[in-house]
Amino acid sequence: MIEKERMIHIFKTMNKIRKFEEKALQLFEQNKLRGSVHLCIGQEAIPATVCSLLRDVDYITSTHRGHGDCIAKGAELGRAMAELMGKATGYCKGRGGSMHIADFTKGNLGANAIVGGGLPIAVGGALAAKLKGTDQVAVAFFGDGASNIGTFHESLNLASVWKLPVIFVCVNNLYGISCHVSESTSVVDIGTSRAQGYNMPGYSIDGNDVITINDVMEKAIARAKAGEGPSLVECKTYRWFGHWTGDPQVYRTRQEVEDWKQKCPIKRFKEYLITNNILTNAECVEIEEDAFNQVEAATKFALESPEPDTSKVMEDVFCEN
Amino acid sequence: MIEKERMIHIFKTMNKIRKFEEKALQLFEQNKLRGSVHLCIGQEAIPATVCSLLRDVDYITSTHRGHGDCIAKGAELGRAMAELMGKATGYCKGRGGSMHIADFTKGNLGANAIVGGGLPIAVGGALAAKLKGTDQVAVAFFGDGASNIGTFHESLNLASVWKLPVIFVCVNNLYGISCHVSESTSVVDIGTSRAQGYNMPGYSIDGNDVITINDVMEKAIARAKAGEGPSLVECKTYRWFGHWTGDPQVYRTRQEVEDWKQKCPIKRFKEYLITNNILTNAECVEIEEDAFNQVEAATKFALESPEPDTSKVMEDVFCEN
Amino acid sequence: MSIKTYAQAIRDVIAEEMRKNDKVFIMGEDIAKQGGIFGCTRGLLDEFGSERVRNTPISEAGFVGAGIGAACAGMRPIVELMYMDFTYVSMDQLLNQAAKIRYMFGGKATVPMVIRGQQGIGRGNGGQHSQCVEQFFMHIPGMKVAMPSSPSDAAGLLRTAIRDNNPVMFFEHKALYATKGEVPDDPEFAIPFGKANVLKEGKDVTIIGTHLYASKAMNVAKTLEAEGIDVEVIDPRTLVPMDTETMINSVKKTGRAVVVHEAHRTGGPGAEIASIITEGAFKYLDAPVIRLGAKQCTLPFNLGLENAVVPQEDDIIRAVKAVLYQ
Amino acid sequence: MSIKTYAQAIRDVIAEEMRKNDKVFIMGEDIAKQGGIFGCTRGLLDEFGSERVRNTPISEAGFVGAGIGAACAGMRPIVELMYMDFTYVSMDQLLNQAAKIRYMFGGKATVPMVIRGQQGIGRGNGGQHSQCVEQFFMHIPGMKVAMPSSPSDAAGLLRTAIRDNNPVMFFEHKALYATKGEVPDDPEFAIPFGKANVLKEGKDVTIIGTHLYASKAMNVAKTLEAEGIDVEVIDPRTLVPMDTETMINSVKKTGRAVVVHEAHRTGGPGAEIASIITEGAFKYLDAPVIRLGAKQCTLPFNLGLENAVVPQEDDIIRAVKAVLYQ
Ligand SMILES: Cc1ncc(C[n+]2csc(CCOP(=O)(O)OP(=O)(O)O)c2C)c(N)n1
Ligand SMILES: Cc1ncc(C[n+]2csc(CCOP(=O)(O)OP(=O)(O)O)c2C)c(N)n1
Ligand SMILES: [Mg+2]
Ligand SMILES: [Mg+2]
Repeated sequence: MIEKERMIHIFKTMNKIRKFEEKALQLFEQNKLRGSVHLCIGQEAIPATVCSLLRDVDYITSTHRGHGDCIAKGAELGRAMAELMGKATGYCKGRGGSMHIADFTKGNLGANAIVGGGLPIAVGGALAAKLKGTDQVAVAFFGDGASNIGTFHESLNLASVWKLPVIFVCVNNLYGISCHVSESTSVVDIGTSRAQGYNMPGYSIDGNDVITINDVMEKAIARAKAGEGPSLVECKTYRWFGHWTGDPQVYRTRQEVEDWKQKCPIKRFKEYLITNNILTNAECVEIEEDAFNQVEAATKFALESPEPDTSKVMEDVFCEN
Repeated sequence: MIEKERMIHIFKTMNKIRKFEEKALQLFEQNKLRGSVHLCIGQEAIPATVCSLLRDVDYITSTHRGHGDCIAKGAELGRAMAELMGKATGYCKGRGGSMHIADFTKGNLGANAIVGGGLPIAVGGALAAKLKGTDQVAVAFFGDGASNIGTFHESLNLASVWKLPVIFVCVNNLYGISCHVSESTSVVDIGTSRAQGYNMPGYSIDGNDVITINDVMEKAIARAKAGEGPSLVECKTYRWFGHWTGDPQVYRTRQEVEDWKQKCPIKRFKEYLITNNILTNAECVEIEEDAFNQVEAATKFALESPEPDTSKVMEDVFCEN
Repeated sequence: MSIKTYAQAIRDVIAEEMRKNDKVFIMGEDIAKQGGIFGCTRGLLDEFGSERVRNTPISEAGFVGAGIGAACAGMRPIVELMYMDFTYVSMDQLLNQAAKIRYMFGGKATVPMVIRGQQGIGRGNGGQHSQCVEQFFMHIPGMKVAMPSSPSDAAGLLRTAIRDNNPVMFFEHKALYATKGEVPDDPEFAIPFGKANVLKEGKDVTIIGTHLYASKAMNVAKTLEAEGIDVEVIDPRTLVPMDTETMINSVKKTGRAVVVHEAHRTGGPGAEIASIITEGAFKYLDAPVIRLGAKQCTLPFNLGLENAVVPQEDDIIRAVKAVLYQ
Repeated sequence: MSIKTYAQAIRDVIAEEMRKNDKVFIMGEDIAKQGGIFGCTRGLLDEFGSERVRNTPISEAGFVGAGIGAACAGMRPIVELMYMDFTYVSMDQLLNQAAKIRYMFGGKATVPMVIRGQQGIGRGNGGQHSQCVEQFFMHIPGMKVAMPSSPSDAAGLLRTAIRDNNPVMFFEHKALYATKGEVPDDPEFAIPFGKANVLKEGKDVTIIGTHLYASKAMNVAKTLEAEGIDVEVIDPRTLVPMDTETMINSVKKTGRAVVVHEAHRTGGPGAEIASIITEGAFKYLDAPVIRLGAKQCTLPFNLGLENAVVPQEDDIIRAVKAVLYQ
């Protein structure tokens, strides 16, 4: 069950992510961003809902498509946008870019440009929690494509035999770049089918529905905190834009994209909030506008931020002890 | 169903493996072998039965515990023993040793000292068969411990989405070195449980019973040849000796070992053969003696073989085109 | 001769070799309908179909291994790694399997396989998508290593790679894909491995540059010509086998050398090349060989930082002057 | 001082550090009841229990990654790789994750983790279980690299490694485990990283030897003493950071150097060290530095072949004479 407060928080987060991504796309098209920018528009319900259940002490690991995860886990929009621009004020001082935002103070152990690279690290976060005897949990976000790489298997098995407090959240947006999940993945329901190989609960759910995600995640987190071990939660969703900005998208039809846009998770949750008298339409619009304004301010901060000092490029390779 | 001929062949193979392994142990204890020697005594039913269903054109990949697999796939005992001794006449000219016997002419794509290393290679053999349009099949042998490494997952998924003619044979002997399968592996029945993550048939069967192994393998091979894709076959068995010669075996009781010795696959199959009037006791004894003699001859050959010529140590790194 | 980009040159050779030899096939991520994210397999799916142009799941160890197995079983796979950084997730299959099979199994097996893909900086891909990793394959024996620096070299070396019966690591560079150049139309055009390309003869100093740095070395040579410095420029083309003779003889003539690459400087290919030159031409050397390579930090995302980490033409000029006037 | 084997020295330091700091824990294959297949964790399970002494499934990428995550989350994991050859199955977690996290994420994160395990020849383990792989971690920045050559160094360097806030690759050598030597009893005994060990002073020639080759260099020095050749022997102890100063100064004095290691010669640590010496002491060098390392073939199983592939003491002696009399 989601308390009203948290519902509103989730809705705010979804809007922040959406506006952030829209801005990132615009900046990329204006040549103000370089590199690979992977947008998660259409998938916002997942990070927003999952992270609404986490505290700063809980861990996440994220992916190349990680803006939503890091915003949901509490990143400041300005420093995140600055990182996308490679500015000195960015989370990584401009060294990481879009694919590498981390903020350990908020429990974000980092986005990862290596598909599957983050799963074992999340397992390690959960292992630390177990060793320290805390009630921290860890969440590994990853894609449908990532469910086929070795670290997926090793991480789920390890977490299961060690009964670690980690939840594996598979964001199944039907594609890994151009490759449809049916071409790459031997099962239709990654969550329910693959969990059986690891003796853990598995779920394959609608990833555009905040309520469903929340219900399942509450169970998974309770299980983790009770010391019963990990869960695998597959959230089915869709990315509206190309794999990255500039993707010709030869692998799918416009119609398919349009159909999924009808299932917009934000619109859907907004309707839910209004129908259930949690927010009025006006309040929703205000939240949307506020999100837009926050992103505008963040962008201004980022644009005005200095470039990193090249003379410091060799700093931080090692830390002094 | 096993034809009489093949039954006898399987029994002969099991005995050859047993005698070969007993000899290898003895030679190791006499310091005539060095390196890591991993015996498969107690597990003979699996390679003998599986390979009795394969032709020379069919492929296998094997493991560090690979003597049984290579003998069952048609290796000459003399050249195999010579390789264990590092002799010039060995399968690898003494460069490979116990863990690296291969014979492409017999479809043996090689033993592998890297746990899980052989699975993708077997998948590749099956891929070649598919591309060439032949009815060849490939078998990957691997252990329970290996079922937890990334290449297991990647190989099964790949073979499944590509519907490749490969059978994954998991030799579950309850331990990976000192680590009991329950400590390393999140499921009890690797075959039936893990197959569900790959949309392929999975079996967890008695690996000490020739008849059961044969029945399941016949199905799996038929499926492979019909273009329907891979299967996962877990054969439960036990290794009687330590992980390697010299293993103190602190991780298990004598009683456990004794109990499993009662389930000796050779004794069991011998009883079956006699009960079903396929062979007389005298004929069985003759086969056992013949196996012994073959191994003795092989050992003599190996002992009398020359050491490799050190001046040729740089040959064969690359082939001339 | 046709004018082609580096990417087109690669594409065309793959297509030609696939036409000629039905044992050749290609697999990798997004190489089918998408034609590869850098376009190196564009159109191949239509011509050759989905059996011979195979999209793989994201499982590099699995499909590199499948390439090895297929090669052992008589095929000639070309395996595309989208970024050569992904060698790290498939390193065991590359260095413990592909590289060792022939030798370790006694010299009978052949593994005719090409692993190709791009590496390097230039697109703001950050630390995990910008590395140059050829050194690993120089150091551990068993694979050949090709480093084409132009469209023509890409074509000629790739044809040799596909026809080679050994596993070949074929390194493309992301910043070269769009460069154009003349490529011979001869469908048998092949450049032998182990023969360096002397891009320019000169008598004062030798610059050895790989990949991107072959053309940068040429630029530097042109700049220095104006100052009266006569530079010899050598592109080794393949690092395994390596044409040590051409490099040593060049330095015997010039007495001075600069080696430059994009891989990290410490323990990089330059250390090997500098050592070979020093061993082979010690008495002729008027100054120690200078090595240039990326600084010992992870490659950063920001463009300015990226440029600060890898050698620039100015750095090469400074190095040349240092070996000349010290 | 106590007499200990190299393996005992390692075991004792792990135990002592685990006693002192409850953030330190250890995981790896067969390290619990079995005590590690080389005995380096014997008894730890009994003393520290199965939470802090964890047997892992066979999934190196998974548990190396779990070490990284635990380190990011405030623990100080020691991860045992049974054979350092298994870095190949965990290379991405090592080089793309552990090595890059601190720098790439902007310098705030720390990854205090030790990856330890043994490498090298000597037990007939064949090509996939005998490799020396330190070069990879020298070349790609972000991890420190320790190479203890004696029980005392094992103890002193391991304590430094465990207390270091950076990821450390700690290379043991299988052929050293049984060697005995004096180890200080001081529970704070630690050897700083980046300071080479001058094992013997000499004026005629410098031998730089790592791991097994530190003691082999000492043997050679003794042999040559009888012939009136005064050898200086240096063990770099750590390759990252590397004490270039001590090596360069030594060669400025002797004018001649031989570098020897077990890793493959081509592109090996010796290429880097030889280059550093040549750059730093060029004018003092009377002969080019000679590098010795394993030949460029997979390490063979047969003992005679194994010995033919890696440098023998005779090879070192020949190299010394070559640098002296050429
Ligand atoms: C090990 C590895 N292989 C390949 C890639 C290239 N790559 C980047 S994203 C991607 C697709 C990932 O698909 P999925 O996991 O479904 O995530 P999505 O992009 O759909 O969010 C690929 C193949 C990579 N980054 N890492
Ligand atoms: C990648 C890798 N990790 C660890 C090892 C060390 N090792 C060799 S055999 C073995 C146990 C294998 O267990 P299993 O797969 O069950 O095979 P079994 O020995 O029981 O036949 C281990 C851990 C290895 N060779 N390769
Ligand atoms: Mg996806
Ligand atoms: Mg086992």
